[in-house]
Amino acid sequence: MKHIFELSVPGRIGVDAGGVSAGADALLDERFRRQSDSRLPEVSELDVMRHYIRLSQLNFSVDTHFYPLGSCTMKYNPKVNEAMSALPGFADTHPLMAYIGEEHVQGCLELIYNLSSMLAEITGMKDVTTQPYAGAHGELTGILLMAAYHKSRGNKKKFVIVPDEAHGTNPASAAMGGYTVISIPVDKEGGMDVDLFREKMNDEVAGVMLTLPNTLGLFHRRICDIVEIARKHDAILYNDGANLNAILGKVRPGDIGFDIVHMNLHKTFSTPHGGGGPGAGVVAVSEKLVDFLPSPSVVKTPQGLYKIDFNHDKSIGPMASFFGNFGVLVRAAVYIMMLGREGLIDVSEKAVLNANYIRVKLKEYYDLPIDRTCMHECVFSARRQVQKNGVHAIDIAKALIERGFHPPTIYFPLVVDEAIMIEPTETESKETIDGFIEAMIEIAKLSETDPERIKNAPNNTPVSRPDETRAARELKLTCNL
Amino acid sequence: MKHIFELSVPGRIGVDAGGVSAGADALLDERFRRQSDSRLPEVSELDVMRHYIRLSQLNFSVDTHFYPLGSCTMKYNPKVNEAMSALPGFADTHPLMAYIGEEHVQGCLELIYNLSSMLAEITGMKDVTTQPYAGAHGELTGILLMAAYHKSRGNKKKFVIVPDEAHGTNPASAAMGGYTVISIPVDKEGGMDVDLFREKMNDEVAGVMLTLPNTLGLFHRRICDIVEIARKHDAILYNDGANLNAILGKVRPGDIGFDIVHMNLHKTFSTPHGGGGPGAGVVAVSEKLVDFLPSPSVVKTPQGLYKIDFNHDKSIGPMASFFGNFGVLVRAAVYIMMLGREGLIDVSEKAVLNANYIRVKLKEYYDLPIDRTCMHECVFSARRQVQKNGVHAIDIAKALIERGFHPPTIYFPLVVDEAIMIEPTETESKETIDGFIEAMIEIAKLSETDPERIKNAPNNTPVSRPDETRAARELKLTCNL
Amino acid sequence: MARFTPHTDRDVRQMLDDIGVESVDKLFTDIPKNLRPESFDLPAGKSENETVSIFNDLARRNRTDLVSFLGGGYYDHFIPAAVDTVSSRSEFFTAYTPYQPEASQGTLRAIFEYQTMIAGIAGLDYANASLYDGGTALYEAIAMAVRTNNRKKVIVDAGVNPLFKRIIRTYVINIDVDIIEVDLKEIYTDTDRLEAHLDENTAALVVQNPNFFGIVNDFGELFEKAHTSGIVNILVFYPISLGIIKTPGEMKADIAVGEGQSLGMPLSFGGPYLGLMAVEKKFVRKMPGRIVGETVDRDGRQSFVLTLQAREQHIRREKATSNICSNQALCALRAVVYLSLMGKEGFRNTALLCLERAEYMKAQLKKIKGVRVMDGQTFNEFTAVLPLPAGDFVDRMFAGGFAAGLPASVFYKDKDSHLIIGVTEKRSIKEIDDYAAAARKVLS
Amino acid sequence: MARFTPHTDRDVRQMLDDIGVESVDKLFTDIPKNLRPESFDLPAGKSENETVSIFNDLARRNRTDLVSFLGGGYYDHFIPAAVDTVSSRSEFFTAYTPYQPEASQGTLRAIFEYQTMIAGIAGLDYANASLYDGGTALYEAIAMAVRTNNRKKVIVDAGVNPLFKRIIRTYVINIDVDIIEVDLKEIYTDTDRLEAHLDENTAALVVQNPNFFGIVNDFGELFEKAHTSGIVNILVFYPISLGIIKTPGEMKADIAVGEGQSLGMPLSFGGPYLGLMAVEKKFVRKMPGRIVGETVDRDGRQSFVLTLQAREQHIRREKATSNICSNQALCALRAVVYLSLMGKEGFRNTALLCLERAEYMKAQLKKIKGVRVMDGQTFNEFTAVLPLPAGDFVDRMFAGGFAAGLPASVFYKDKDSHLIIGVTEKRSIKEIDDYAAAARKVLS
Ligand SMILES: Cc1ncc(COP(=O)(O)O)c(C=O)c1O
Ligand SMILES: Cc1ncc(COP(=O)(O)O)c(C=O)c1O
Repeated sequence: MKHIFELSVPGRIGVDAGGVSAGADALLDERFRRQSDSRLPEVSELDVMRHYIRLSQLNFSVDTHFYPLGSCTMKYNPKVNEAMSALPGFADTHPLMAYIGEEHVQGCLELIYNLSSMLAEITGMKDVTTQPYAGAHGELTGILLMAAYHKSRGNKKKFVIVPDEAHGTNPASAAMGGYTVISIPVDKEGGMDVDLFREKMNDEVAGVMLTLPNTLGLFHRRICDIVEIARKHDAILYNDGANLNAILGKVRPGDIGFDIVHMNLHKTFSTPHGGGGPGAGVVAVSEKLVDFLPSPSVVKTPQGLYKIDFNHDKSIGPMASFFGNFGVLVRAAVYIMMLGREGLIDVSEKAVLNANYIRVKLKEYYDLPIDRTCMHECVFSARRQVQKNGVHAIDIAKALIERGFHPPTIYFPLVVDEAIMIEPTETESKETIDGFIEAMIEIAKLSETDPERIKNAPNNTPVSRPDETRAARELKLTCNL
Repeated sequence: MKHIFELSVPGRIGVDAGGVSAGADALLDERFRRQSDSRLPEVSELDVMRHYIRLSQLNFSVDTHFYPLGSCTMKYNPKVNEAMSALPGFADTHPLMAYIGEEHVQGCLELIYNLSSMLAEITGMKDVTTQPYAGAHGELTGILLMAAYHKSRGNKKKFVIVPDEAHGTNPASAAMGGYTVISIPVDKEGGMDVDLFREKMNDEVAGVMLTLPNTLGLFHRRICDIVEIARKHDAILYNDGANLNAILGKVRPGDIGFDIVHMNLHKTFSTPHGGGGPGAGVVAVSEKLVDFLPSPSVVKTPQGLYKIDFNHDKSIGPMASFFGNFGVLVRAAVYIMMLGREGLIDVSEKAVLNANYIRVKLKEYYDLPIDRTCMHECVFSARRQVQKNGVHAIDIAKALIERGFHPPTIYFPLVVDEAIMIEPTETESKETIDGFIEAMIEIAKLSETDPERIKNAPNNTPVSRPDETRAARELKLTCNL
Repeated sequence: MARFTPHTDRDVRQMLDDIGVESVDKLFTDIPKNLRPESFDLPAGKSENETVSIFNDLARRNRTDLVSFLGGGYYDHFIPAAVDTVSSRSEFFTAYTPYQPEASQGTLRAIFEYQTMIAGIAGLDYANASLYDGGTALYEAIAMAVRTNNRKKVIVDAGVNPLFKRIIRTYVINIDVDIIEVDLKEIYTDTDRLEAHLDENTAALVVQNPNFFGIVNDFGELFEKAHTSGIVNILVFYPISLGIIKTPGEMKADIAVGEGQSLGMPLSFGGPYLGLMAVEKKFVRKMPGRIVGETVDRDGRQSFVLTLQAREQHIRREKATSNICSNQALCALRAVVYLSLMGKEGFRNTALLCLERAEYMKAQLKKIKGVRVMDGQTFNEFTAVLPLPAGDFVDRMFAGGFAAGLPASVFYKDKDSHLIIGVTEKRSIKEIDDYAAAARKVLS
Repeated sequence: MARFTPHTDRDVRQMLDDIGVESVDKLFTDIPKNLRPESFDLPAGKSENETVSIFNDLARRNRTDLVSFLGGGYYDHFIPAAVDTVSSRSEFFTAYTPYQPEASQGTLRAIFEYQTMIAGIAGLDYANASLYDGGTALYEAIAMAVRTNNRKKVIVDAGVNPLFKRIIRTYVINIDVDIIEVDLKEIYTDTDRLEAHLDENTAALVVQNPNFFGIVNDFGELFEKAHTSGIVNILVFYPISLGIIKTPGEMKADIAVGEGQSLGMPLSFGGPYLGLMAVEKKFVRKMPGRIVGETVDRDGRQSFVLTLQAREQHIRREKATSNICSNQALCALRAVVYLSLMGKEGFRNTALLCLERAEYMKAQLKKIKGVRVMDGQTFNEFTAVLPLPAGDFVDRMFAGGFAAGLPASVFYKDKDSHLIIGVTEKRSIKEIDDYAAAARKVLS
């Protein structure tokens, strides 16, 4: 298949930008002019359509395939979300209008305000910032909030504790925010080892980042002990809420005692993942951190007017240019509005039911390192297949692709070797899940009877087993022009 | 692959229609109630999306494949057409508003009015009706206009003359309109035989339906003689303008002397074909037929107000519920506005250039029954391949599918046996056309060296050579429920 | 100026050289010089950017702020966003008639499902896919009847949509078929009078349910009588009503036709809409339009193809069952997606909501002095008699932001004070209350 | 209430039985009873129909009738309809990060082309795909510089977008990097003063072109000087301007970052936008974010994969070049489609039109007594000094239907009468004339 550049023909026009007056370029002083070629293709609108529409057909996606990618909550994205975020009143509004004429953008401001309060209620927190663009961005926001909090109390702390099952963004965010990471292993229960935690804990610890339920899909039974220990040392409790989908209406980070939680709206609240983003990593905080939240924030005046407010002298400052990925916020607000209280609870119940159904049905075929009731996802290991037949998690993933399923997340969490992390989400039907289970069982059996079949999968895809080492070694990052 | 009904599970909900009060059905008298099951599927929104999106991927389309389907003008449809027709001001407007509050729908009425005048200018005609929903509907409109015209002059004529190269809708429309069809063969020049035409012509002939350029892609060199002969007998000259794409700005039906012309907006003016429709078959007429046009029509008052007008006592009456496929009219208006005068001329020039390029490049490989400069399409015959290797037009079509090209129209026009009717349209690039030519040549060669390969094509499609006789004999027209 | 011809000057030169023609003009020499256009006076081309602003302005000249109670056979029903997602798939909307099954199984399968669903909601055996709109579908049904029993007289109830009645009258101006319209009793379909008109020369009986004034009927008995004299019974239906109302099949209609706009089509000022037709088994080979059938391919795989093409114009020419070629396929696709999303329950509940809201509106209006709501079973549209000309009332309600309904006088000259009010599931209780309040003001 | 869980009661019962759990509640027993929510007070669910009307009302509470001359780094540029057609393809927008190349060649190839185009317009070697927005991209660039030369001082021109400057100040509150801001000469970037600040302890020099007041500069010489003391040159660019303006590459910038919103993203009240980053070869392995590379598969077929993942958080954890995971991939897709549609000529012409229209606006304003248009080369945004506070002027222009521009005082307290006016190719001559007329009225 050709690149768009290979379709290029000198002089061919796509979209006509409009009639430029002769000699318009004279309006730009010689010395400021671009000399080099922009290296853009010259193709027709039809060329562009055919090219990218055909490219799209090379993808697996939620709308075309079951996509149980663990930790990513690849649920169905209601199409009305898209329609609402595209309304001219939202899509065509300039963000600086909030700075120069808030009365003309009351709709946008009210939406942010209302979504914020709903998310505060969902998490049991005091206040919210919609600025973070994604989960990791929310984590960094949280880390900086910790720093500001401790600074305000005259403490400069050094460490942030992160259990080793945590997502890579947790330690990365802590480091980016200026802290040294102390990592704590999980115990055989699959949660952070509480005794080790108590040992490592000290007054230099600024905060603890806990994923709840964690990346093994488990709810920490001793969460209350952890909270208590952290409190003793005035360590901020940070909840990575990427897995909130499992506990909506069942338990709230705020009620547990967390001070900060980030949500991945693109996961829990069904905004499309877009091939890698955009997301939204809204952060909610408890009373004691409210003053430090990023500015500006959206407030409501007694007269019922919505406006932006910069008057937090303690604020860490802006984390984003404006209010975050507003278009994503609209989608999440539509989703929450449609489902409402009962609908959100139903989401968690069905997500957890689906995950446990898979867990139980597959555990005789794949090792289940921690055999406990799981929450929204279950994590298997291909250990058995590796030892007996040299079939690895990646081979199982490729065999699933061959059978028309997007693979689960593999090799994460790192604490499980040969991890196969399956998150079905609540929007998948029993029929779909049964089909997936069947495929997984068939693969497990073939791994024994005919392992080569699995190691050579997939055979029905545009490419198979690209050489990643070569890609990193020879580093070809742009098309030949 | 399953049908949507096979995905159905009792009690499963797709879109929630909204909360119905208990006992609402009591508002409908027992005896008027539906007793039988609606036999609709019970599926989730996700089921519906996956099902139909996957179905879509089984199609060839202009946006994914070269689609040189003769006589159908499968040109690229600019995406802005879609965006404009979806504007709430157009999409959400109730047509009866024109009857009860025209001042509130001036935008719609002005659009119809302006499009009508542009189409009148393009065809060189006096006035236009946008009511016909498609070409054939425009033909019937034209036939009824003929009838009304002759009736108004106290003549009840019996016949309509149609050359045998004409599209099937022509005789069908004439018959549906109450006339007996006289069909005239084409001469070796590929146009209606003028001498035979003169013979058959008499005062009982209500009209003559000519396709120009005709379905062989040829412009009738003696068109003026035909006009003159028809005039002598007060026969109405009808132009099937489905092929208008070839002659925009080059010649106008009105200037030639036609009294009626229908246009296929979905062809010439780039509105999407939708898998079989909707189209729009706008009809334009000369002075002497204006009074008979369908009612209502859109008029402009001296005050510049647009309104609908019923005051044609001579009108044949409405052909459609309102003003035709308005959404299609919007698309065509956008297209004409973007291209303008020069752009439309450019369309015809490039359409004709592309067609002749294919004609010349392929004529040594396939019989070209009439070897003349063609207009927007060229018609080959598979005669040679049939005689020498038993490879038929349909086999060539299937071999093209195997190679990623939608086939040309085959077995039409009927006057060419084993016809292969190729209309590339102007929106296709030389590169694409060269690729098609290559494929056609390869197929011609394979027909000699390895005819079975061609007769067994396609081998890379979801189905291959379905049994059509069985379909018609056993007649299964609904899914098993 | 926007341009969709990819040809560079070099391309043109090279193509001309390859085919040995010196200029593009030479390709048009078959067109006599004297026939070259006297004028071709069109505006200059514009960029997409400029064009968009022109059409935005035009669209803004239509009011989009009106709360609408305007029906008349075309309704402001809710359309799930997912319908657009599917119908805007390039592979669907830029394909054409599925002549080549190998390259069209997507469209063919969708249409096959559509045929199944339309037959299902109508309670009949088969459906075609598709016809232009409700009115032209009615004519096609009449033509089928005439072809069936070779009679010329067609009895049409005056309660059939006047827009449809006008179309069929246009269609018959040059063929010998007599349309005989049977009067209503005020706004009620008069089955006795209809029955009185039926005889051995009657080709077809045409009635609509609910009728244009919203009155719901059961035509079961009437149809039974008609059958005894070999008459073809044609019922004009409103698909949404079939969620709860007795079906054409249950009434023993032979042919059911309807306007499919309400199954996922925006009002779009009159089109594209969708002509629905469902028939009793024995009429299937007489149906006009596309029909998709199931078969197997050379390897025994389940396959779908256009079938019974021998009925159609491209084979039969003047002897075809109809001249229809391009139809409303994309609208049929929208309908099948709409019906799939609604499903059994959504389809029924939508109908119940319409009924419920309409009855609520009746209740509010009855409280207003001078307003008389006509009796009789209705579905989501009903008739009210006002103390002033309905047209004046509508004009004054516009000011309050309402499209208040359809004055019957638009089509029935004698019914000056009758207003036909349509209420869909999209109208909230609050909107109905506001309407009533505004009406009270206008009428006081 | 809308529901996207397909489970029927029967399904639930059967699944529970299969796994031997008696109730769904039992699946949540790990959650201590005492932690069950004190409250979960949310509105009741609504149907899609009801929800749509709520959000339509909300959207209507934003003015869409304003003719906008508001810029400030975010512009109302034209977006071809075809961009939406591609980005709304389900296969693109409901997929996630292309971890599995066999199931993601569509996204991978599109991103690869995106990298090529961004490098191309910036005149640099490589680009990543993608960062959150312009401001966060700037911080990532600074972090790269600091990692490269292990210095702490960052010199930032006051002419850099204040929104960006605020973000980087937030990012460094807990790490030891000093941001030193160098004042402007009124609205002009003062290269001499910048140069004076450069020394052996300087990690990076950050300038923007055009600067926030619209002034175009050539930083070639300054960058050359900076290089001599091992400083990393970071240029903040405006992608549309590169259609005609000297590129970061031509000025020898090491890292170029910019806000990609203008490449096909709607303004959407602040996002989703697109953080652009292009770098000179030697910085490639220090780049944050996704990078797609070309390779071959086991059968030698050209293939595309995420590469250099060893830089990223999911492998490197606390040692990663950045914490970024989800990014703005769909926006990058929109950008690559936008740039493909524009092509060489459209890209250049869009820039020329912007320049032309802005100069036309200048000419009109110069005719108005009391208005002083600041000198200096600009692109599509410029600064005018008004005889009254710019904020008051803007307020009064709203009444006339214009978003008149950005009062500099919003970000530069001392510049009370400076108005920053942005003009894109979407603004017609007529709109500009109307603006001038309205301004004349306001100022008289
Ligand atoms: C548990 C967990 N935490 C954090 C993140 C980071 O979120 P984002 O990708 O939105 O930055 C993810 C996303 O994959 C995650 O799964
Ligand atoms: C020459 C010609 N005439 C008439 C028609 C009928 O047009 P429509 O399909 O819009 O009814 C066609 C369409 O295929 C055609 O090609």
